[in-house]
Amino acid sequence: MDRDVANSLNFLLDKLTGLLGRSVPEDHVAGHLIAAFLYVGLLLHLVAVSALVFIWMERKIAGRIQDRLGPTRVGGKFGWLQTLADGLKLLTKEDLTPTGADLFLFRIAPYVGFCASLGAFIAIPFAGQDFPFVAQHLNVGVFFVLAVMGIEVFSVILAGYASASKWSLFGAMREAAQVVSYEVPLGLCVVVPVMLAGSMDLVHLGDKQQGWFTNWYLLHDPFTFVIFWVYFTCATASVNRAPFDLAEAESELVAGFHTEYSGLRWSFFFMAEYGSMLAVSLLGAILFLGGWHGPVPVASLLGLAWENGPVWGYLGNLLGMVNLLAKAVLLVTVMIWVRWTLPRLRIDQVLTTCLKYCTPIAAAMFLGAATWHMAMPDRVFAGLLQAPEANRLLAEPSATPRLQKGGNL
Amino acid sequence: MNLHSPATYLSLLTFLPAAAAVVVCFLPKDQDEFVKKWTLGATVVAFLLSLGMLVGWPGIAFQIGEPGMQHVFSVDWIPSFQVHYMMGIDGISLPLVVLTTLISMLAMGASWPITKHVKAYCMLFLLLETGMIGVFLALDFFLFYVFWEVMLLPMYFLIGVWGGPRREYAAIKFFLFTLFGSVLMLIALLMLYYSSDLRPLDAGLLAEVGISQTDIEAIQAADTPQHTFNLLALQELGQTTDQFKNRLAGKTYEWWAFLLLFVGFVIKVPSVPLHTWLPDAHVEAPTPISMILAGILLKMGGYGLLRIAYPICPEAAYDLAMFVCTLGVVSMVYGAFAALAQTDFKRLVAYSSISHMGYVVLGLGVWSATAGTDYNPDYWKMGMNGALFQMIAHGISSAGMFFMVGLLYDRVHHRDLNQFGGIFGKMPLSSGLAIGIFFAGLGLPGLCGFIGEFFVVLATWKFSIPLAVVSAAVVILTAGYILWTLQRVYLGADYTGPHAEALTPITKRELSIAAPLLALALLFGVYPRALLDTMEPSVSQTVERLAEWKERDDQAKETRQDSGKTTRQARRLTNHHQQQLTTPSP
Amino acid sequence: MNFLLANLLSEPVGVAHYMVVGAVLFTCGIVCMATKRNALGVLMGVELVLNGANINLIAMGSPYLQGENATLGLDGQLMALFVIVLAAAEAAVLLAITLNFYNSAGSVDIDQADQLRG
Amino acid sequence: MHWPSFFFLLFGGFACLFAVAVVLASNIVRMAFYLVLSLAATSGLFFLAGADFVGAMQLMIYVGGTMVLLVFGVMLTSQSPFVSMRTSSGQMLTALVLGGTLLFVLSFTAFHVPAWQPTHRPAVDPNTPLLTATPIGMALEGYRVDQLDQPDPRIRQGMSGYLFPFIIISVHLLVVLVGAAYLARAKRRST
Amino acid sequence: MDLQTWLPLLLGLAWLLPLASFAIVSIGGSLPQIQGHHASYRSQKIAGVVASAACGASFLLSLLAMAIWLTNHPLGAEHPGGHPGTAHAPPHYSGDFYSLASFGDLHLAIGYYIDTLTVTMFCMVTLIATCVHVYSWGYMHEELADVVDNEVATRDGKALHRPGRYHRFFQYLSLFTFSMLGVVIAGNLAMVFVFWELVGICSYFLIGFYIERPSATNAANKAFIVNRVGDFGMLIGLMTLWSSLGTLHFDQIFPQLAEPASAGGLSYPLLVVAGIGLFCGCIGKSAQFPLHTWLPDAMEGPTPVSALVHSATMVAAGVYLVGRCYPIFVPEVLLVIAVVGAITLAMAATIAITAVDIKRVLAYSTISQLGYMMLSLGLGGWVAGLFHLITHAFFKSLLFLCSGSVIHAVHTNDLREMGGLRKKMPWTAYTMLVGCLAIIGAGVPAWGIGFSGFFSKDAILEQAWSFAGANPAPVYGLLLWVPVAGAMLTALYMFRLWYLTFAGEPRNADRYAHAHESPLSMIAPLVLLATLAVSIGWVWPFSELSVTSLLEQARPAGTQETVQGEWLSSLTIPDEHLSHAPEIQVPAGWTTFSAAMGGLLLATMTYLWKWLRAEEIRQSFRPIHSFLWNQWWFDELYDWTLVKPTLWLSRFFASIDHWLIDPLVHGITHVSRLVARLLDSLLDRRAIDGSLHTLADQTWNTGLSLRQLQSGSLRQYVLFLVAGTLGLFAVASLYWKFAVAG
Repeated sequence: MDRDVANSLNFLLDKLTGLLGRSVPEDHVAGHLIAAFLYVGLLLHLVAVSALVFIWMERKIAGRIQDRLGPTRVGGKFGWLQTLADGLKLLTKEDLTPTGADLFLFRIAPYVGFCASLGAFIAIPFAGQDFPFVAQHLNVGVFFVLAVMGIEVFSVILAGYASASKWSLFGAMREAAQVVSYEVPLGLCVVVPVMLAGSMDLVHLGDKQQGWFTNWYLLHDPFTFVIFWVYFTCATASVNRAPFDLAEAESELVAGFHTEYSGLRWSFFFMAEYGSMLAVSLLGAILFLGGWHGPVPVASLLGLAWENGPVWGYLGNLLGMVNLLAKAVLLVTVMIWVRWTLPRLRIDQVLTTCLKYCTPIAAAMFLGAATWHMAMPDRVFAGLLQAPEANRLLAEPSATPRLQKGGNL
Repeated sequence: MNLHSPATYLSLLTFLPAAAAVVVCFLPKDQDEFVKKWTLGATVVAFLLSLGMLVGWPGIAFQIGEPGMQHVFSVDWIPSFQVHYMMGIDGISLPLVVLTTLISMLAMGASWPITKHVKAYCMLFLLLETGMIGVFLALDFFLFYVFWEVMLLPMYFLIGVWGGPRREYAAIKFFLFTLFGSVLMLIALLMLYYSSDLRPLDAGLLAEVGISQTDIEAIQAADTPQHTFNLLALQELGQTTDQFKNRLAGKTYEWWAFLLLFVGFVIKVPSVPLHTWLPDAHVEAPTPISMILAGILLKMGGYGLLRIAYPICPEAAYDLAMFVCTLGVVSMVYGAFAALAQTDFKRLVAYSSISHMGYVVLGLGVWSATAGTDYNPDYWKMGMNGALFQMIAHGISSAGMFFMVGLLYDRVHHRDLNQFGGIFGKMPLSSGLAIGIFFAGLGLPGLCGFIGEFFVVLATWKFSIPLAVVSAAVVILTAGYILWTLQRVYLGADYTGPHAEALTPITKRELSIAAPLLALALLFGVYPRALLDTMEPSVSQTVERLAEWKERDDQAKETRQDSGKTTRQARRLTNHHQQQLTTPSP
Repeated sequence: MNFLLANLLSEPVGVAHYMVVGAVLFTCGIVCMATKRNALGVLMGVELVLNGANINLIAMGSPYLQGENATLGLDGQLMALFVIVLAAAEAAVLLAITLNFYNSAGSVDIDQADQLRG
Repeated sequence: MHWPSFFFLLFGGFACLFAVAVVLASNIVRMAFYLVLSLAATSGLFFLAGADFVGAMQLMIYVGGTMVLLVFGVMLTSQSPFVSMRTSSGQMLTALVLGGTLLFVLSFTAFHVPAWQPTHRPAVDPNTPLLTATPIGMALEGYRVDQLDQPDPRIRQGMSGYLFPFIIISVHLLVVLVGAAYLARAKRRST
Repeated sequence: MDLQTWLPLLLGLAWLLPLASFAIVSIGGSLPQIQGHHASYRSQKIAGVVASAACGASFLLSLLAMAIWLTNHPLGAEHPGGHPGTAHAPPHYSGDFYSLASFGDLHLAIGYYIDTLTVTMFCMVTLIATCVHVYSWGYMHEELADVVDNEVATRDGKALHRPGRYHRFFQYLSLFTFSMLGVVIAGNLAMVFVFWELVGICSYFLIGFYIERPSATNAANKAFIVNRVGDFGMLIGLMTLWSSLGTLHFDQIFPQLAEPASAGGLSYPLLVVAGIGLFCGCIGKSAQFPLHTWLPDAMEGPTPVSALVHSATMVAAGVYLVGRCYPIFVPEVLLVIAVVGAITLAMAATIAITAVDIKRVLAYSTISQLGYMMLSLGLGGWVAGLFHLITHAFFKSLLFLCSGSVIHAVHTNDLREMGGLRKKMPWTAYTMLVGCLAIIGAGVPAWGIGFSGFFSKDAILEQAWSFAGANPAPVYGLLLWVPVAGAMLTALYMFRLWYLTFAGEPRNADRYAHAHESPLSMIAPLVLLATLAVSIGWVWPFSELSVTSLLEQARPAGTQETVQGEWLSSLTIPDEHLSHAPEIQVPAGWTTFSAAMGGLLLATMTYLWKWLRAEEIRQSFRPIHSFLWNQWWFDELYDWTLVKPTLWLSRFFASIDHWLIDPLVHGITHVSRLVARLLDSLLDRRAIDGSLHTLADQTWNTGLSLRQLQSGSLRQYVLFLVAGTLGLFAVASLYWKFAVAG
């Protein structure tokens, strides 16, 4: 698809330069470059703006939960420009580096985290169907997203180590232990929808749940229902959100791994954190909540489908994107809600939760879901309904790609 | 007295020093300085006289490019034995004569530090010069022998009286060795004399070898063998007749005569293993005598070989060519090695002379004109010219070397190489000259030593590859001992031996002796034609004649082997021979 | 000797080029193993070596780089997968050994682990 | 401009660069960091060679898992955060020389096998995406969907599958994990 | 214009001008000594100017000759090498100045043989000589007045005071320039030999310029004598040619060589002997293995001398002669040349790594680079080898002059006492950096941009590559990989030198404090040479003019074909033009590049970043280090195998009389008693008893020594693994080559 985008861009360029008497071939570099920058720009904005919004949301929700108002002044009524103002303040803040720090690692750590967080978005689709909204359509998308997000922990460890501060180091160690542990149940949870869909392609995964909410994997069977919550728990833990935010436990470790950071670098950690939140939420939404297919298939009901022409299809995709983002924001909101509701766990409790509860539960659910799926391959909504025709079509063996023969899906 | 007649001129040249010596007898006893000056004057005149031939004194002008004997004259001396007072010059003898007078002059200049019995010294010195010049000019074997002996005695006394601490030993050693050589030569002389018979030679040829018309008639009329001491005639007989082919103990007379002559001359050269007199003589002799000894006396051996042994006894020379060359190479190697081990400066130079004279013997012997090379004499010419050139060059360089040694010895009275060092700082100019002269000895291109060595070595390959390789290797040893010596004597920080205060800079007298030697070394090194033009025709003629003899000889042997059958080879040879004959002969 | 290295940017690369990268990684790994005294450094060396090998496997299996029937096919990737998994296992064991060694020797300097020397 | 070559140079260059950096670095954490970068670049090479799944695995297991384990080890084992153990330069030089020779031999060999040289007509056009995840999954279960057109029936029917190795590896992994956990369990030092 | 008249005239004049200057200076310098005093300050100054002016005028004349040549022989117009099979000689003019001697058909003369190579060499030699002359104004400045030589103590223990010898220095330089030009212009091999010796003696004088220093005089002697060893071989070569062909004139030799032996040519064995013989001379002069030992010692001479004589010109004369006599060499001889070159370059490079004397490092680097040239010529790379000669002349003289500038500033040669001088003497430092980059062949293979050394070294490596391709036997492959390894070592030792001198912190504060930048007369030649070191390999803009195209024009007949050995029929010397093919050029270029970068990296790691510590490396490789430190023990080896035996032999010869007189019978009894005793101890005690003991002991010791291998060090085991792998690879590939592939 990106090739199509690039070709279209080249077509445009060709028209533009045609005015100057030049021509641009269809497969020119320029189109690819522009497309790439376009994607990255869009994703960057998504992450940055969502971070802005989420921080504001967090403060407002926290305020409400704690019977406060939260920010009210900046930017008018709801203080909705508060985060921007904070950002400006951070930009102008002095950039401190502690004595004895490993400067190179210290400086690079926040960017590693942010890059990992942003990198995950490359493979996350925002709408599917014939022309999915995705920067890079990978057939191992789920895997890729998880893998890239796994790198994020690196920034925390590097930051903790390079700060030459024991608080930071403790925070980093905790983070390492926690994230590595939680990757196990998280992976198990993710495998279930993959198994159900028979693909690791996120676009495919999302499109397998098209139609009504009954087709969501959340409601596929009891096991998937349980496993979604396990997933959500683990996802919260893996992005270091409270109650699993041991790495920056203020009460014990000052500010954990980012104790020594200030200014722009510090804000990058936060961008990364909120970016990751959004990423895991998006992933959860795609895997379990039907992705861009709503509880009610508004788009198809309105006829916004590719069969009816590209414009309608595109509009339908836009609608799907809004749908997906809404679900993701909902999940983020839940995370914020949880944070301000539950107290922070101790590190041993965190690990206990992971290894003694989440992992066995996820494993059991995986077994259950597999059995269920084997018993009722074409049933959805706890086996009550027949899977829609379209979904079954997607699972046809004839659609299995012919490896290495240049076949395309 | 007609100085334009060869007889007068050459006799004057020869006997002027002797005459001066007679005058010295009558000079006052306490006028040492005057005696020296007189002697020097005599040597200068002799030198000028010898130059006179070169610069074209009317009647006696030397024709450059003319290969044959010039200005030959012959006077009856002892008629009963056909001994003639016969002299002449050619390209071989002239350079040696000039060298003799030059070195004598310079050696006399170097004799100033002599203070003991100056009169006697000067007399003997002049007598010596007469003997040397005579040897080079004599064309009668007997006369040659007489001059040879005349030269011997003064030398004996000059070493034995004016020499160093072991002078008697050295003088007697020198005398015995040389006398032994003379005796051998005498035997050969008699052998040849009594085998010779002039009758087979036709009148023209007899006239050509300097026999007077009356004698020719007498010879042709005689019915008994007509013996002769005439060197030119003996050469002719040796090359064209079978007169010396009588057998003695399985070998021909010629063979024995050559051997005797060779040993006699080679003692003078000297070659290993008959060399041991030389280091001792040199070490003990005073500086000027060393100069003469090395500069001229050693050349007589080579001259004798070239003038007498080879042309008269070609067959034996051919048979023994390998022996001769091997001896030359052995001398070169032996001398060089021995020089390397010396700690006495003068002894080192003496051994270097042995090594350098080895080139002469080698160069003479490289008989490459054989059937295998189509009797092409070119390479042998090169070798022999190289040998003669080497004689002259060595005359210049070794005289210079001994002079430089003497110059130091006069100041510090020792010659121990290990006690020298740093002379350059004290005597820069003399050190510079010394280094130049030693480099001439080393065979550095651009200086005279190189040319002779180079010619000889290049010519050797054609004769024998192993000998060529060994002789080429000697350049390494030569460089080794000369440079090492220079380093030990002239270079270095400081002179540590005795009499350091006596190391005064070179005087003008010394400079005027050393500088001409270096200049000549440079001249002959840069422009060897200056010498070669004079000597090359004569030497080449000698070689060509020998090559022709060889060709004739082979042809004769072949015809003996299969008479009646003319092979293609023989026909070609005949043609070649005819071509040779048609070339105008002198 | 068929060298076609002419211009790397305008010509396609071949398996050989991947192999050179693999070789560099491999060599770095070897050098790492041979020079690091820290046991963890050695471990990293091992990882590099395995990765170098993996690159070769992947490259030989890649249909982008070679003509029809010349590639290792999917087997390359499968073997690479096994290597990765085994590397993870090996890393776990090595870390455990290192910890154990640290507990007994108080250091992770493998030069001190020479109790079995001859 | 040939893009695959460009990206190859980019990733390959990074992989080599950081691999060298691992060797050159003396600080263990930095080494680990460079190693991660090198491995990440390697995974880029895997993607480039059409091995998406392995590339993702590489990122996941090595970069995510192994590295965290490593850093974990660093934290636990070094007495102070900045400990570095110097090797004597002599040994270093020996290693470098031997390594250099090895590198030379390997590269030399790589360029001397005709089959490994660049080709303008690859089996699959580099612009065509390959879908490998499913076939790999199938192969691990013993089915070679990529070998369906093999003439040899034994191969076609799964003799080239990897089910058995997969099982062995799985068991091995389990054993290793148990073993590692046992080995690494906390012990009080006797003194 | 009549080239036959003008070229000999111009070049002859250019050749004789330095001789005139020598005569003027030497006689003028000696005149006051007759009066017993020394040359005055002013007259010495004038001597310097006269010598330099003569040299400069020579350069201008050479340039003029070059211009005339180029107008008459436009480059590219005639490419004798362009058409394989046509064996006509390149354009040349030959004749005699005067005859030395002639015997029948044999002629020896002082003559000339002028072709493009001659003219190019003239320009190069005179230019460098002029630079060195000018440089010496500053460098030898101290010699103008009385000198205190601190390195020499007189008898009373004080430092030596002596009058200055400024004019002597210039006198020798002039003589040298004359002699060197004589070698170049020579029209026959005899004349080459003459000037060959003369440059040798100039080198002797210049090495021993500080005649008071024993080390200097020893070095001078060594230089000359070792060269004589080579000349011995050369003489043999001359004899072979002379005896077989009857001439040594180049223009007569070359056509005759093409003829079969029956028609006046040489038989094959003689050709081999002649070739090897001539090459022996070149071995000596160009300091190739095994006669290289003199060159490092020759560094005792003043540095300008090292720059001119012992790097740029004289030592390159050997290479020049090989190039000049190229048609004489048959493939087997070329192989010998190549092998000697390869051994030399590797050996010298290894020694240079450990040397601490700045000039010795450069000396060994010179030897190594000369090895490259020889290798190239031996492998058929005629243009490549001579091209490297030209480029090397510029950058190596630059390097030496820079080192001279450093020595001038810090008054020591010892690298260990330098460091950090970059700040004090920037001009020297950066011109030297240029030289270093040039010698390691810095450049970008893909773009074809680089310093001069880049082009020439690449050309050599390409030829080596081509050769290795043409001769697949693995042994021949060494001739490719040795120079590649050499390229790495070159970068290593050159940058070691640079870093130790200019980078880092000063290691001797005192010397550092007194260091200063050199005067203009020294800097100006440096800058000029640096410019040339960068650019001499380039093509002149908007024309075909480049050193390579000049050399291409001079390419001798017969070198443009691939030739097979007659004895070694498997030996192929490939046509040089084949090496320009991209499939050779590109990999060869990159291989060289990476080798050089590897060496550079290693040097940087060790001496700049201090990541590797030199001291520790020394400790761990003590045997290797001491092996290299002692220069492979060549001096000791020669001392024991050649010098000492020669002296023993000489003593034996000298005492042969006494030896003969020794009572023989006494000797015999002695000998028989000795034999009896020997038999007793040898047979009974040693052989029978001893063998049993030895067996037991050896078993025990073997066990013990094998135990050492089991060091318990994991890292060592890894190294063993790698070494084992490499060994296996070598064995396997050899097995493949010999047993399987046949």
